[in-house]
Amino acid sequence: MQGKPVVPLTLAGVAALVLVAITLVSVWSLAHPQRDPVGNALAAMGARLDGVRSWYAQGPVEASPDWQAMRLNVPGGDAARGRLAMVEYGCGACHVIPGVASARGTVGPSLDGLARRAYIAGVLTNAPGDLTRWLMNPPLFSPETAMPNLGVTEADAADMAAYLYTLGPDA
Amino acid sequence: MIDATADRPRQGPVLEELRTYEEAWATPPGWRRLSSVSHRVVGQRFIVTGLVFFLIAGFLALLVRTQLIVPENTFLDAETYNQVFTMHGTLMMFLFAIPILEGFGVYLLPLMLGARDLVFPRLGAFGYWCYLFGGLIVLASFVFDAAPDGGWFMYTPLSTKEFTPGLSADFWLIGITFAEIASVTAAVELIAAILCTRAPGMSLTKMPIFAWYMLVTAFMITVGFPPLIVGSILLEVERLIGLPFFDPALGGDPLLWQHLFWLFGHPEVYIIFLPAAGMVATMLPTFVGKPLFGYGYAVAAVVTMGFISFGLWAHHMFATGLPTITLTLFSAASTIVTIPTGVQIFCFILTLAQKRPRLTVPMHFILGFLFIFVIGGLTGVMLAAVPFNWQAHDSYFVVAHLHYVLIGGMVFPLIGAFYYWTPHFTGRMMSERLGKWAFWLMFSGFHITFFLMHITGLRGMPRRISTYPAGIGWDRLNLLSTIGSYILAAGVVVFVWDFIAHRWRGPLAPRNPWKAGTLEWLYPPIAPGHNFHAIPRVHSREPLWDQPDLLENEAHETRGLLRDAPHGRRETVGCHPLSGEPLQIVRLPHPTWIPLLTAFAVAVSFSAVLASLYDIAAAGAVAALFGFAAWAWEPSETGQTITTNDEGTLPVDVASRLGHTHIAIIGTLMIMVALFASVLFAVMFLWNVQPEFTRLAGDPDLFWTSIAVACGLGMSLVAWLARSAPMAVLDLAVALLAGVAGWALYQAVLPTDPMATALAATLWVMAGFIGTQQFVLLYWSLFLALRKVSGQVAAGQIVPEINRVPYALVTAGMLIAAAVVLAAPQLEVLK
Amino acid sequence: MNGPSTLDTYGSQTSFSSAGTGADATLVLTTAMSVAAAVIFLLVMGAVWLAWRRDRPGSVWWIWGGGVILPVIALGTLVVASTFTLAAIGRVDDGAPVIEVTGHQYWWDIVHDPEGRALRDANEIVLPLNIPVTLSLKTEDVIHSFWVPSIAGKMDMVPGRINRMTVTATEAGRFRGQCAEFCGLSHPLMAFEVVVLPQAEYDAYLEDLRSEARDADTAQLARGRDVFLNEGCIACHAIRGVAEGARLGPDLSRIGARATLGAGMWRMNVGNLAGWIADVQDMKPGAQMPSYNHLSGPDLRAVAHYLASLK
Amino acid sequence: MDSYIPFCGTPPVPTELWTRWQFDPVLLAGLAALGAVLAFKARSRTPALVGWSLVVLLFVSPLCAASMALFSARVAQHLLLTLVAAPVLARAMPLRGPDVLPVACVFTALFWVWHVPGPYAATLQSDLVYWLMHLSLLGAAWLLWSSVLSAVASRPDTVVLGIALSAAQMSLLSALLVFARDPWHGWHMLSTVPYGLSPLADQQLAGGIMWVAGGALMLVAVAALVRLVFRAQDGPHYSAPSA
Repeated sequence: MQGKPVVPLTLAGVAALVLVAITLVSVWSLAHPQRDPVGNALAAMGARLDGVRSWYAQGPVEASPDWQAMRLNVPGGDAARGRLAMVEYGCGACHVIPGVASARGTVGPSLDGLARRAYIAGVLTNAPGDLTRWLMNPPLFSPETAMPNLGVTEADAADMAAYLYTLGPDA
Repeated sequence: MIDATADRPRQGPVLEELRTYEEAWATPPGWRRLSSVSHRVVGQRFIVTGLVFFLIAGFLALLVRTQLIVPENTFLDAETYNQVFTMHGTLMMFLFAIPILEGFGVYLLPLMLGARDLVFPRLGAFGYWCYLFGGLIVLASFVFDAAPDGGWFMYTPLSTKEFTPGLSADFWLIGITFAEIASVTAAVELIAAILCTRAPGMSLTKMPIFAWYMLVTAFMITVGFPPLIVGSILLEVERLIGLPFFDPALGGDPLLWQHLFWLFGHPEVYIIFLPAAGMVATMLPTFVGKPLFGYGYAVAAVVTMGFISFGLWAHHMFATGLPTITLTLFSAASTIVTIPTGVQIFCFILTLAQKRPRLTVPMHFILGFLFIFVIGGLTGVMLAAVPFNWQAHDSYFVVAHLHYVLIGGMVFPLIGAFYYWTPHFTGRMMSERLGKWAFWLMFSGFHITFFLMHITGLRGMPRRISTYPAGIGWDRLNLLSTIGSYILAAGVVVFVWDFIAHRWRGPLAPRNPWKAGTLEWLYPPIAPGHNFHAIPRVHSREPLWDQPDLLENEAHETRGLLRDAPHGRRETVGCHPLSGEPLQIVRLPHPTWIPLLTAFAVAVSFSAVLASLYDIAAAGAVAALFGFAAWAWEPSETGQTITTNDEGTLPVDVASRLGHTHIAIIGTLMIMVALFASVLFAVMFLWNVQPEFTRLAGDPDLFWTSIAVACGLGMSLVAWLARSAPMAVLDLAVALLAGVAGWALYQAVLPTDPMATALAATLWVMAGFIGTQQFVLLYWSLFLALRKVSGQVAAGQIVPEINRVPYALVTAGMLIAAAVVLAAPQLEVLK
Repeated sequence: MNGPSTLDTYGSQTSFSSAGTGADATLVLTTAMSVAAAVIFLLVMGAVWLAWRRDRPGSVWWIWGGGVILPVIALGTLVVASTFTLAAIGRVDDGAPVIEVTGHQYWWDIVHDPEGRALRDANEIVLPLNIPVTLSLKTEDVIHSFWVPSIAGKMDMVPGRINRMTVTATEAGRFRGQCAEFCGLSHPLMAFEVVVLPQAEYDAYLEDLRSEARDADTAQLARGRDVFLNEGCIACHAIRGVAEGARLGPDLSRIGARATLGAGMWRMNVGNLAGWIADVQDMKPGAQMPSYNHLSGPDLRAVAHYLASLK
Repeated sequence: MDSYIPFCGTPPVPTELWTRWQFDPVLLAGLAALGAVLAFKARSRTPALVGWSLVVLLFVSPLCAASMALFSARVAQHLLLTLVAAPVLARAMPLRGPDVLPVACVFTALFWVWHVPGPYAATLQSDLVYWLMHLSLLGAAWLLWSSVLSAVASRPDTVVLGIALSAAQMSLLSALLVFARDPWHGWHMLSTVPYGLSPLADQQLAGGIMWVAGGALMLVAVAALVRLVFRAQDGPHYSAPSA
């Protein structure tokens, strides 16, 4: 403490930096998510990183095609849209769905690892077409089920099926 | 007057020869250190325990922030989350902020004022154990899976048995009330110490500024805590036996709790802020090298702040539907507090202006304090505007505001104070480098966490929610706040690491390492365990600056009063409360286990209430009463005189209005009056707000009421007579009259049914409170009589008698006030 | 009026975009005070900066100026501005139509025209556009606080008291509100929606509240209605024309028309309804309604479809 | 008693308020006597003049009439009388009396008695009681501030306690006035309406004034007393010895 007095400029400078940073962060936090260049850039960067990660997770390219993955491919289904549709139709009220924060229901089975299951609700084979049909009208296939007909459109059902098949295909 | 050589047990000439100064003041080694009552030991206990609670509460805060990092998080369930934020607030407010600041006061004040110890060391030790046991009771709720979950202000009716079954609220109410005993006892002790044991020549206007801040704080505690204690007791009684204080169906009012709580809660904020501001006012002049600018202005500001803080509680209740016409007036009143705050801030700024300061770590924290606290003050002024308050109240804006005020106003100065005074505790310096890291991490983390919360709140996020929907505008703000909280926590970790590691890594501290002007730096900071071989005379507020010889001589060769320990006893100089001139020699106790045992008995009693084991609770209370008696049984030495080296002859433990015991009684009576006023407020509030319940529960008996008043007056009269004619029979008469008065009061309220209406229930509480007062007088008088009969005291030793008079008078005054209240509903003239 | 719920809408619960006279005037005050606070902050920090650079004592007049005179001027201005705002928004209009809102753990009971024919609804308050309405705020259990940031500031609901405030919505649309006073375990799940409608649509809404609930016109819906009647739901819930009088739980006469379920927390659809009925204690811990997990699958589906059909 | 007209007359309506000056000969004589005593006995002229003028204003001006209509006006009058006029007069001509604390207790008792319904109604039914109220309040306040000023240097502890007591009781009373659900004073049931206030609102205003303005005046007094002590005994200042 006997040293020469530090120039207060350092102090004021750092304080000013903190102020500026807080102001920028505050302004950014106010931006509407759909009109937010920084957020969009971050999201895009995240998506690219996701791509790299999944590419890395696939491991070395094998000679033979991944039949399992191909079997679970839902034509026309978009997993990202499917995830949002899950929230929209209220699936989470009854099921735990990994990746959907609000889906914590315990009425029905957890949908974790759905891709590995042999049957859907014990009545349909676990294949893309059956899953999509099941989602559109469960009571048709299982009259005693508690799962109601949610009025899911075919497109939405395909999206949701695509998302559900991302849950635990390899584990 | 008795000659000093008169035969008295336990201080014969044999002891005088045997003990040197060091022996008389030695702290017992090993586990027997627990019996120490020295202010240094007790102060350090307070500080370290407070720091532990701070870390626990800080950890809980991180859990809160982690839960909120993303929307709809499942890290904690709602129940755990509610427990975590409740305990965070509770621990921070009740078990960290006030105790640790009182700990600094307990440790530093005698050193700054030129005393060898506080005047009531055993009371300080007792207070610490109450605090520790109370804190443990609160913490134990986690073990029993019954952590309180009603928020730190425990609003009724959510906290009543109907909506919070189980023990969680009881843990809170009982633990916190117990811990508050520590706060009020420490307050009385500090008042007496500041007013009665200062170095010769230290008039009130020459006190170190920290003493002024602590004095005002202590007075505020004596008046500010009682409303909460009363509120807690009412709520606990409602929970235990169902008296309907807060039930509107029976004439109660949930808002009564809010009034009592904020009557405490608002001053509480200033009770936390003022000691920390006092630390700033002490450290700042050291680094500037000039005295505090505008000392008188600062004192005036602090005293006014103490007064103002009690008139502002309504602004916590703007949204409860207060009458519109008064909202503006309350709003104006709330802003007034800015003026004394502004005066203090400008005193600090002008102190800075006198000379280029040294930019040490404590100085960083002082600047951080100015920066943060000014923002917190300004948002506080915004909150005083009623329309804005309606938007911001109970939203994250308020969370931001209160953390700006409390962290900026208290935590930053406190950590600066740790860097400043740690050399005094340990003899080693903390690291300048780590200190700056800690500061910048805390400073930037703090702003990221809490500045954004202003926006979060105005964007509609209420406080105390464990989950929020995604996508409506709070996601990013919460994410950033959580990141900021981790940075803030990293800063705290650096500080704690430094605080621990400096014990072996820190360089040895030189004498007066910061070149301060206040007396606590007189000794080289290798803690000797005792203060002042002799108590020097001071001539200014900065004795070490104006009397360079104090630092040039070896500390143990300081010239002054009471050189060494001439009687082998612990003694210090008692002064005139105003002028600071020596008035008496105060005999201080040696290490003893009684405070610990008594506090333990009280703890058993409180815990047994919690467990509904009322016979054990009663046994604990009786054991505590024996503890207090054993504590006070020691022979009185009043009336002896001692010839000192340069101040002539001084009496021991004077019996006068200027003596320390009398000042302490005045402090205690302030607490009692504040408790009574809180009960009275409850009675009159309910009577006024729910008038239709006035006559539903039966009328008090006016005959017995007048008997009670007559006995109360008689009791005061006899107590007054007993002061000059100390005879055991008079004490017995006081005891008898006190007992009869209490019993008559019971008869007076008996016709009313406390279960029927809240008003009747509060009348019973009022009678119960006065009954307790009467019991204290009865117990006290029997104790005195017993001592006289057993020959423990001689004529002329009238200290307890002279102190009993104001106690009896105030009790009689309460009886009269109670009688008016009991009679009022029956006097047609009043309604 | 069955638009997307406020859960889908960014900024549906913010005081920064005002859709009511109270929030509007307050936002002006907030902005002005924030700017003033920023200026004062910079002035004080400037004083600290100057003090740091200075090397000789200043005058005591700085204390008077900075500590007394400046605050008195600033506070005087503030109190005047705040009082004018308060006078503009704080008055209770006794002549305005009354909507009674009662807080419960953890939902909102809503009665339009409580003095007249008492039209009940729950968890969704419909307000007429540009017409002052007086809200009469009560609670049945603990203290709650009524807060719709975009419309007006908050007001507590205190047992034993009735607090009133007059609001005027100035923009049609949907806004989210939430309980702002901690009220227990599911306090964070106690939200609601405010729907502001032009006069004509508002009148239609009130007409809707006067008429009986939609009839069960298919076999499944009729089965759902029977389950509702037989399973004891009617002990707490009322459906106009089907089972009236119960008031312990929300009125369900037009539950399917609301955009959200569970007091503003979930989107209204059959899926959420079924999950809610089967396990309400999981979705909203501490709610007064028990989980109906003993219903057979088809019964559960039927009652969920029946409730969703009530529009 | 029905035909009795209180000292300040019947409650005025706002338009006639400014014409309602009070020139009762007994009142004027009393004020003149007070002025004469002050002229001969006062220590200093200026405070005596200020205090006396304020007292005159409080009783002669339409405030007296206004207090017939509005309880808040009555409270304002009492605050000005006890917290402004009294300390100024005490400065000019200190009365000699007992200690601060007993006087504060007496002041507290009087302050409560004269604001609760029964005695308050009595002041409106008898000139004697009316003057008893004002004289006892002024006298007690004058005595209180006299003993505060004389004891502030020698016994600041009792001064602090006395002021704390006076301030606390005032807050307590005002809180009751503000939070009451029904108006206390039957007299004002009809008289406040011409001023656009309900009786309850008038009472809340009275409580608010007592709470805030009363508190603010107390604060100014506290700050002034502290400054008074410090101006008398500000100590010498020392700087750190330069190394």
